[in-house]
Amino acid sequence: MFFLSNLVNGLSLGSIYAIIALGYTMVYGIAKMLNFAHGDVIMVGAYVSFCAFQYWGLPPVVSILAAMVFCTVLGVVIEGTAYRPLRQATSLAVLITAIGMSYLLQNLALLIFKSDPKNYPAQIIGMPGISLFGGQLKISGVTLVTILANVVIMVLLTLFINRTKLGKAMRCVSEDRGAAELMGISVNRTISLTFAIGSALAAIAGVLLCSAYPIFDPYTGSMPGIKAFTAAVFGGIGSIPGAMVGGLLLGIIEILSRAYISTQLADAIVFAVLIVVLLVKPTGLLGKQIREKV
Amino acid sequence: MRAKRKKLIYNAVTFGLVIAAFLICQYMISTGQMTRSLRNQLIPICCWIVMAVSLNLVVGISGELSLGHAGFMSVGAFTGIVVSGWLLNAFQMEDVTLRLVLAMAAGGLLAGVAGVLIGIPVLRLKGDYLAIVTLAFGEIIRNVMDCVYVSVEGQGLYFGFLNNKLPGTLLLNGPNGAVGVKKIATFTAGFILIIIALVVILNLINSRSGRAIMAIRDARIAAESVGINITKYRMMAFVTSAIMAGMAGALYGLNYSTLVASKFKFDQSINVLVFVVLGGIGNTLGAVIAATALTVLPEMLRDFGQYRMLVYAVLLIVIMLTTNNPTIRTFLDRLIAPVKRLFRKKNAAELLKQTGGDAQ
Amino acid sequence: MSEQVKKHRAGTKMVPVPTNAIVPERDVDEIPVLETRHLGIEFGGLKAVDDFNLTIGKTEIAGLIGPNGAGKTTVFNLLTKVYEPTTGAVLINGKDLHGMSIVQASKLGIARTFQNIRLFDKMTVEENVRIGLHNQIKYDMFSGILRLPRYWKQEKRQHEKAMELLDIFGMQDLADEVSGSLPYGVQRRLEIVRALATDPKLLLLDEPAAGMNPHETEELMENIAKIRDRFQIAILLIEHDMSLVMGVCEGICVLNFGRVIAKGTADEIQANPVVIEAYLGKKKEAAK
Amino acid sequence: MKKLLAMLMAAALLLSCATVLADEEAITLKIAHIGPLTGAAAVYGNATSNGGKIAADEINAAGGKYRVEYTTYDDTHDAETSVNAYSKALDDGAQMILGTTTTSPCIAVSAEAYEDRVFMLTPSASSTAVTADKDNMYQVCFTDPAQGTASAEYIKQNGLPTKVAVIYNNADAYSTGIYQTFVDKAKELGLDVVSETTFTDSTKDFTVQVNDAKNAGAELVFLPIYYGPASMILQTAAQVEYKPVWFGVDGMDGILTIEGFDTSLAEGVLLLTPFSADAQDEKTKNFVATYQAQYGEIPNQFAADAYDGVYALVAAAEKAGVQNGATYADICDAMIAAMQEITVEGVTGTMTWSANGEVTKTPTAVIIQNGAYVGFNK
Repeated sequence: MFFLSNLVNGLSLGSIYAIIALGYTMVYGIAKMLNFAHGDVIMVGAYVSFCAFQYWGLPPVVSILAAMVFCTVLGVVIEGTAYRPLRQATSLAVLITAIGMSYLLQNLALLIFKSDPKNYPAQIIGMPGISLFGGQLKISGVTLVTILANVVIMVLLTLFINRTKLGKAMRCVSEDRGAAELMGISVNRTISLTFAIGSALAAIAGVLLCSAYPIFDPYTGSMPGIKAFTAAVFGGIGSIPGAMVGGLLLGIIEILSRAYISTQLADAIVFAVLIVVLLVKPTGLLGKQIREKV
Repeated sequence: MRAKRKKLIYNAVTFGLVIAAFLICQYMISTGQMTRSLRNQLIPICCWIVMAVSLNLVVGISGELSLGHAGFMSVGAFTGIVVSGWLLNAFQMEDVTLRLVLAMAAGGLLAGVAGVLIGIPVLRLKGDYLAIVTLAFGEIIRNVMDCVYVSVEGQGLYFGFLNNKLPGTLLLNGPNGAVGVKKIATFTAGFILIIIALVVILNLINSRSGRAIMAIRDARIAAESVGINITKYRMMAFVTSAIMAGMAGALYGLNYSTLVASKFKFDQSINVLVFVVLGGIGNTLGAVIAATALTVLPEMLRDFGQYRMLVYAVLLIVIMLTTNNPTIRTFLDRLIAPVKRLFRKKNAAELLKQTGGDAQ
Repeated sequence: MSEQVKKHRAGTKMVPVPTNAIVPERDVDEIPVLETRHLGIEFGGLKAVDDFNLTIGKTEIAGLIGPNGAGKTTVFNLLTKVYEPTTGAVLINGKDLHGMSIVQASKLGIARTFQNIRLFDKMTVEENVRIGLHNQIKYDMFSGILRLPRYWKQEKRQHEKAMELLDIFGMQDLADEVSGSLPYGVQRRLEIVRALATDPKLLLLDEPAAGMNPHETEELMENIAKIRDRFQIAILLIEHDMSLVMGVCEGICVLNFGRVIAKGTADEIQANPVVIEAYLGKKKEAAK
Repeated sequence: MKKLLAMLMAAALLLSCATVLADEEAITLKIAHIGPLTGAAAVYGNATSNGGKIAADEINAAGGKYRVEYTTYDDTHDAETSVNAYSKALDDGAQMILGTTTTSPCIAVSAEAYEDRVFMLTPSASSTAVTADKDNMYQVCFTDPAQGTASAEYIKQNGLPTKVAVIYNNADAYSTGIYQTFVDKAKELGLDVVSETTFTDSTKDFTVQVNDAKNAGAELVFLPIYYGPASMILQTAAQVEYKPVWFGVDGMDGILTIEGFDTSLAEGVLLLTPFSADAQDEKTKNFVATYQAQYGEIPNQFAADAYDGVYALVAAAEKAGVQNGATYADICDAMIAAMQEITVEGVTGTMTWSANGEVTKTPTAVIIQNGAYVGFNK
């Protein structure tokens, strides 16, 4: 039962990682850049929904929507102002700009919301938990919502990418930007769309993350961001199912190694597993093996 | 001979600037003109310069993105601290210079060993996958260092993992890091380390091994097809870089009376990467200047008070945009062009050829 | 067609050797520089190259032709160990390349150029050649960093050797240019020089005349013959420019859909109905 | 609101007195505060910065013999930056340092200050390594070992449950410092430590730690950690319906002021702290009111320690007879001597200092009842 409860916790944490990782992986797949500010968009999402609920008294669903709208706009604005001018530049230049953006978001949040941690209201996701095996295994409402949300997002996103025109455009740009442009697909608009979706997902991730682990401050997003990035690579960066699998596995490994091996070394173990996986499968679990053309 | 002369001038300018800066600093210190604030930053600046120069070897010269460079610095720093503490406690070695040299050598050595151990798996990967694995290694090193305890008693060194019940004086105290470190780092040592790093990098670039490393960067398959052992030369760059980072780390660690592993988080690796990218990837002199400027910058921004780090972030973004956006860059080049032309006038024919070449 | 090349073609007589292959008469006594036996590779069930047998004499200039997608470059990749063959063997000077790396193959004396040029673009022409000399004129990393006497001595040797090689194509003046900024044709020639610097026994040229004007092609033909004569090595080239292939190659092998459809001298190939049907007929008209 | 108005009036009155006294040539003390205003530890640095500022304002308004010129320097909780901040402070003419807020930077800075002969008083860096071998370094807060020992003794002496679990942050010097002495002392006193689990700064999920304590049957959980993670542990425990006695240290103070935190979860939490914002004495009430008026938050123990720190510095300066224009090196030795003689009545209790830099004050045990601290009597 102890194992099962840890497994559920791992699934929950993993689902959050997976949702964040989706944002990373989509942006990487399409814009070919590592958007290190993604983790901080999560933090912004948490703060916006917190303010909407706590200060402006909006209902939970509206608060979450407000966070999603705000983050979507934020994502598009960040992309347009900071990343778009660097479309032709080296990927390292974009990486550094993304890091600058991450610092910027953190420090803006620090100035606006101050440094004290805040407690995320449990009422935003006010689902009652369930109790299994005669009360031996308790699953909280947040955990259920998180796992469910992950599945729904996954399905919707897959449908969107495969079935809609916009989704196909995204795949085109991801495959070959130049060719897509020649086919009349607006690369800029497609990349903006990707950032919009990724940031909206980050807002959801922010709500879920802070509902599950309620204390948050301006630096809350950065570590889950890194872990989710790891998860994206773990699953094969650029692959949507990969992000899902990577996120879930990472969450489970983290919780289980904390429970059974060592609480001190859990982070080291997570990263060590990543390394082993990459050595066996150099492009991640579900990543495409690309043969270099000679 | 043009390219060769250019290189020679570049190297001369690099060394000249570093030596001139050192002499000016020494002069200012001796006359008391230097503020304490700047004086206390000199050694860390030296360390960060060496970090930037050494990371440049991996990122710029070898063309691999490494996000775990601070990990090697951490290995070097803690090794340096332990060796220095051990020499002092166990052998009463009072000679500060000798202790510093030995500590730095040991720091470099162990960081090099770590470089080999990490390089073996890491260098099998490419591109962003290599980047994430170096990041992972950096985090693992930090996490593990939080669990290491080292003490000295008599002539013996005692090591503990997640176990602080060690005899004698603790040199490393797990998450509390190293405490009671005797500060022995000197600016001169930092300067010499920079010179060593520059000699190694600049001489390496203009040698058979360096050319092999760059060949792999530019065209991997072609390099292999002329018989260059890819693994050997990638490893050479990676380990050389790790050794220098370790030496810089030892110097850094011995400049403060305390050091914690969390200093060498992922952020710090990124910070060094920022130096490299801002200095122009592959440009050693650029890395030196960028490391200096960006280390001093947050201190210069103190007048902004609580907006300090915000301003820093904005500056970072603006600098990246201005130096990398083609439109802005062309605009800036156009601004600078008349000035350049003044210097170039004597060789008008060459200029013509140059513009012709660019138009292709 | 220039005089020199015509002369060189006229002097060739192709004769059979015991393995049922033909090599120039002058190479019959020697171990063939290259021998492939039933060479084949599959990519995900598709046989890109199948049962490829070829023998090249010690100083032969051979051509590998075929329509686009026939598997010519794949053959080169198999010969240089970029790909590990699924079936068959490659022998260089009688030595089996099985299990060897690209580097080991290179050390055995096989060098190549690339269809899409792969120079070290940020480096100068001379440096490119020096990199080709990597395994010819050696010194270790420490001599390099510490600038020991050995460094100066070997650097000087490298410089002299590089200049000597560049001279073949009259490229000495370009030694200090950055290779990436050179015109296309010059880059192709530089790739050949770089390959030659590795002191190969067999030189593989992948479409050396692509992007060259007729005058440059003419020059190239002369140079290919010159290289063979001077270094006494074998050359295998892939080329779509039939004037070059027919002009300079002694033996020609035609590939279609990964299989050899014809082998022989230029005249034989030109007369071969299978080749004409599959390839040459169309190609000739297109060329005109 | 009335209270605020009254205070403002009082302040205005004092200010007018001050202008009169100013003619007698007040002596200005330049105090530099160093702490993390940005970065992950910003919450502590901002608290100490604000607390100190209030004390400085009060002293200036009161118009005694001394005025305080109080400047804050950001160190981002990093030793290198902290030494830089320290250097800048001395360049700016600081005479003494209030800081640094966090332990590791404080050790680095105090080593510099020891060489330069600068008097330092840290509000909150609680490791013994901070003061070790340095005569110029004093603390306002308890040392970690003192807290660990005191906690174990308190548990033993007051008949609290003896089956104890400890959850601590093993990447944090403060937390491990208290943990180590607590566990040693607990063994010595015969307390049964049945579960020891750790987390790091990046830990989000505490179910493993809480479950471990629960499954080991611990009846008391000792939390030598800050209130942020502590509140997460409490929420996790509520989810798994685990209700032990929670026992915290001074870092726990602040748990009631987290915005959005359901304080009912903290019901019954015991903590050993020298300061509680709900104390009813006049000093604390004033301090808390001013702090709330200026910063919109209830001060925590960090702010209180810094507040007392400024008063202690001024008292020591007075005792040492610091004059205008004195440099840091001139006054250091006199300050050291004075520090051991003064007694400061502050919001964190009545404090005296010993030569090794440690403070002596009595921690009081408080229990959280109905969302407020109440003195705990066994």
